[in-house]
Amino acid sequence: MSAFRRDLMTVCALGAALVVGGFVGSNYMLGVLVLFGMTSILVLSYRTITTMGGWSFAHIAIMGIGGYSVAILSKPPFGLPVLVATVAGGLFAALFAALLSYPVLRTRQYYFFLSTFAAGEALRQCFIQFREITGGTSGIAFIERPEILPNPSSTLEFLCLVAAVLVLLGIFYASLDASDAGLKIKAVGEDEALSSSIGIDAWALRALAFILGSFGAGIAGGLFATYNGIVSPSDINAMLMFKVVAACVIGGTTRFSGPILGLLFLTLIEEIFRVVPEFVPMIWGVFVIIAILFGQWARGRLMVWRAKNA
Amino acid sequence: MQILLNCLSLTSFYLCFALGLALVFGVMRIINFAHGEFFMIGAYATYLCISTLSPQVGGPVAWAIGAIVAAAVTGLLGLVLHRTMVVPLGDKPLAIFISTLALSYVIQTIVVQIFGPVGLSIAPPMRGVVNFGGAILPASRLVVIGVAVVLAAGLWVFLMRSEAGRRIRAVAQNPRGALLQGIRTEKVGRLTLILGSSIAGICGAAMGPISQISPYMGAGTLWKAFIIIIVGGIGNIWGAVAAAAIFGVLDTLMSQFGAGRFLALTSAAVMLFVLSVKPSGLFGEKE
Amino acid sequence: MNMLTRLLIAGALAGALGTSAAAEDTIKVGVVQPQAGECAQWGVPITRGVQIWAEEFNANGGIADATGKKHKIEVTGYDNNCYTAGDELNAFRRAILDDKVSFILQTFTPASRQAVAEITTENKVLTTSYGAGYLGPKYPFLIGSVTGSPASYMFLVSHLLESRPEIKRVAIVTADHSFGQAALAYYKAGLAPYLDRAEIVYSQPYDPASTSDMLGLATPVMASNPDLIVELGFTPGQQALFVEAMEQLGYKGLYGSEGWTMGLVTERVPAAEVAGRIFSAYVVDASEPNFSPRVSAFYKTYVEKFGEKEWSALASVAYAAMTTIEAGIQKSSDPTGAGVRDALFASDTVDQPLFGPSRWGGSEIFGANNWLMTPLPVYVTDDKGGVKVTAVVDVAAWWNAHKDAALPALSEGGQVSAK
Amino acid sequence: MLEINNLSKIFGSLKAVDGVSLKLGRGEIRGLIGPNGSGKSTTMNLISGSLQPSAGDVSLDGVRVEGFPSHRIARLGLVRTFQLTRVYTSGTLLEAVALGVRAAQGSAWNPKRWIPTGENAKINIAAFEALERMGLASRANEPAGNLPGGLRRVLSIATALATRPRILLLDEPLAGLHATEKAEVSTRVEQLRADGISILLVEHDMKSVMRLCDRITVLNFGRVIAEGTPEEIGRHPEVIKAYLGRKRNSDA
Repeated sequence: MSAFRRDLMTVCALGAALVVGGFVGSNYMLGVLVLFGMTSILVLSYRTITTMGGWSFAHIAIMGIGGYSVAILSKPPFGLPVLVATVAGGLFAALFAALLSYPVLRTRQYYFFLSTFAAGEALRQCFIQFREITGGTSGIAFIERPEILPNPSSTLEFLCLVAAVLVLLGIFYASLDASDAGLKIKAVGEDEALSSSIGIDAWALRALAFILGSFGAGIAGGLFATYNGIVSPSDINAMLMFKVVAACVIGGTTRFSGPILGLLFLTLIEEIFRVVPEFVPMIWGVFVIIAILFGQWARGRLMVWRAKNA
Repeated sequence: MQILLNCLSLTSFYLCFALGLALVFGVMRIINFAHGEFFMIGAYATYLCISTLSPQVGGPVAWAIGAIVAAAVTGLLGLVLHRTMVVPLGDKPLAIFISTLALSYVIQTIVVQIFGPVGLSIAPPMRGVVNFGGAILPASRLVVIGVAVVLAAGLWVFLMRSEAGRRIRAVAQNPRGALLQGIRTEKVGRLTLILGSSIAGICGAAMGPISQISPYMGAGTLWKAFIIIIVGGIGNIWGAVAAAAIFGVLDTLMSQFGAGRFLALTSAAVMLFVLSVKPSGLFGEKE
Repeated sequence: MNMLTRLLIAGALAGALGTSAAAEDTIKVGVVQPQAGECAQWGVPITRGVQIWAEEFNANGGIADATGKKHKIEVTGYDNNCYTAGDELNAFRRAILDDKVSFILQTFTPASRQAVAEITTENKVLTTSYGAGYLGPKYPFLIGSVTGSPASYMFLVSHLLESRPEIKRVAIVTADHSFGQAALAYYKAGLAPYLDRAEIVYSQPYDPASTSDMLGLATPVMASNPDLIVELGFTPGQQALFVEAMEQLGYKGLYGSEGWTMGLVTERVPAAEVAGRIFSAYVVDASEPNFSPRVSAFYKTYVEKFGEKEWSALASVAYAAMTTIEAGIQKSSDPTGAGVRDALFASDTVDQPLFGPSRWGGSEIFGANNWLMTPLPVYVTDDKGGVKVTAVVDVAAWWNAHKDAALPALSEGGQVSAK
Repeated sequence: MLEINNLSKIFGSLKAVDGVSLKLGRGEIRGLIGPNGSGKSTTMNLISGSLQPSAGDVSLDGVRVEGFPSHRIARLGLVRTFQLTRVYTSGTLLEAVALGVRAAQGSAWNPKRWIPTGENAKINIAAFEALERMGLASRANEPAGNLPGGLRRVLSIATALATRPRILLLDEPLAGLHATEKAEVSTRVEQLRADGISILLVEHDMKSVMRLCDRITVLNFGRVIAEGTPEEIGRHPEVIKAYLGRKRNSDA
């Protein structure tokens, strides 16, 4: 149970840190914290997908589904309250992941990234081409903030909402991770052939992880849409995808604290180099390479150490 | 007739994008996300050679030197990539995929610092147009078609006939089996990566004059190359050639008959369809 | 990937955040444009244009407001990650909330302007652009300071139709992104009044990502054998490739676009062959010496500082856009966003430093007269690969005369937001 | 009770398995031997669902299962181990075997399984029993990552055992073990028979096979060339020919 409790601790600590930071920090700091909170939801939901061994490159496109659902459902003729629309956005994202899982989950390893990479691009093209529904390349603007907020335009209250959603989703993912299904998902991620030989339905569990992870991405997409007040195809950009993947790579995905620390590290670099934004991708790239090579070297070192005094 | 020539030239473009990647991917089952950047570096190498040498030696020769320099530079990069990333991360395709993805951003930023963000363009070394019964084929495109054909044929001969080629094919079919036969898979891997990277460089040199070269041109070409490899089939270089032809004809016809803006959508849709019907691609054999 | 890497991260966390202390009476101007990435080729020249504009004033102590007090101008560039609407808003938050800027120059695309409409109005930050794109009665602080895009496309194509009666068939080649969509609608609006004697023979947008095959793109355009081709969406290099492909296909007609980088075009097609055939109209092209001495002086400073290869017409466009703000600052006693806005809108005409007296307009399209309709110089190529002014279009007059024909085409293209 | 009727598998032109039939009774240990490349492992893969048969059928207590995916066959009580040992190494031995216990339970889609419930204790006890039966109880909480080869093989049997199978397919369980370990594992495998588990054993160590198995089926070039008790097989001319190549003139 200790792993489950550690993950819960990480999530609650992060939620509290966001809220406290919000009250203490400057106006601009608020903006950074809100962005960090929403991206953390994205990173946590992405980590859930990686536990089944699949590093999807369609995560940001699926997040777009959440954003567009909120944009469409919160306006006439549907007129749903924004929070309900956000949850609906998560469900639509999960539904799309279910549809996508048939072609994509049949592939392994290298093919998985390629096909999700292309599926994400296809989804982004759909947002551009189906102009009547999605407003084409100029997207849909003037999305309201959630009504339940006392005064919607205040960033601090939005930050508290993000922190609340983050903690809720964090608890859901932590319990999933420690549950029977979660352990099996990780088993499939570690050795699929062995898992199916002892009776675990590997395909179903990989699909489960992909769908539940995409649900979180949809919720994050909805929050991004209400925060920015606009959603457009250009929000689905490779840099954000790389940031999510880099956070999981640098931080490691065994526990929740890994991706969150990774994301914090990347955001810090982004802020420190705000004056020279063109260097940010390079510095991220360098640290990802170091993390992978260093991790590989460290793991080798660990293996030797374990063997020596096993 | 003009459409036919356009299909031919577009097929050769796509072949240029995908050939190097198909070779590396086919043999070593790894995806070099920085492949697009090698293509771009090839183009910039040619740009440098042409802008400095063409006054002395004239366009075509300067371009040829540029192509050779491009091949050498990208080949060297392939070697460095193999030594620093492929060897330590040999059996983990995910780690290589993400570290080459990171490498692509690093290379882009470096090239931007040297050449500036504004796209440059190479004065076409071969001017003029060749006429085929009313339809025209610009000389610089003829060069690309020529390079594509030479590379494909050369690769075919090299793989089928030469000793090193046979070793590469052995490793492609069954890495473990090849190891047992005493083939030093690491050396073959290095050769393949150098070959694949320099093919990308040469193609960059060939495509340079007919497209605007910018530090970010790699990403677009890479996306198309991925699609072609998936549709072409696993580990099958000739599958990639066939898929390049399929997309060459499809995309030309679509932009000819007014559906130009749906290109990206249809390419991705074709890829997803092929994946769900035959996961190993049209011509690939089951993994 | 495990404890060792995490220790490395914890060490780096110590890097503190530095925020710059804001000096008292300097005027802070933000430029929200892509500073990195693929679109930096547009964003960087625009930012430099505004910086040179500011340095001109700072060189002699700053810009004087109505009371004669001089203010230093501080220009900061903010990255909007290649015009991503979400990042545009974040850049605005950074500029307004943290750096307290009072003026911002942004792009004209509807998506980006709608994203920042609320925050600029709330904080009274005068946000201008080198075009209109999206304005509204509810957002008085969103203004368009020059004719610029996308309206300039309408006035360019209508000017060509009027001055060249022999044009019968027009091809519109635009990219399938938000710039391209706006341009397509304005080109069609410009042609609407002349559809009795001219027809649109090609108007298919192309996928901006797949421009590697320029000949594949040019062949269908040539098949519709147009007399005039108007374009928007090609990067400077792609423009040159497109002209080369069309010339190779035997096209003899005219070309029109917001701006051409003639250096690249003449590398591929002899200057004599395209002399007098390539038109451009975009606020002002500083490389042309005799339209306005101040602008050509700006061109010399830019080329001196950054080199001829880095020149882009967008720099002079940004410079011209800022001169409208300059007129406002000089006429107002309090150089804040609100003060300058009141000064600019004191009367319905403004004596624009570069273009002379111009009227506020745009209510038919945007529901508010927040767009300064400055006269539009039209350039054509000469036989030495340079450009020269052939005409100055009185934009306001044309609009009043033809707005009934043009408005339906604009609303059909989704560009009209007036209720 | 496992029943296989003329099972075959064709790879291109090669008939890897050609009409193999076999019946395995309750609690019986059946040996499956043959020279390398005789189709032993392919037959195992066909029975366990890793490979789809080209022809023939497999039935488990009368239920036709050929062509089923391996996880469904496993849930019906037929579990296999791999020639190249596969073991969960991320956690401790207990956690690895616990996955065997969890594997057969419930479907992934029912949300109740997404919450960490209290029955971990019950699962851990069952896992501990499986470890005890394979003599690994003493190492229960050690990391599975650094078990030596032989013990890893024993752990893989324990993991399979934890799913409480009715039929166990063991693919060369004794390979790589030294003498004492071989003896110990053989006795433990024999005890499994007492719990009514039938075992299909692929093994090259003739001495153990002869000692352990009730009956033996011999394969050569994908076909069954002999079946019978260990003694009969020992003297069977075809078997000797298959193993030693052609029969050496008159002696033996």
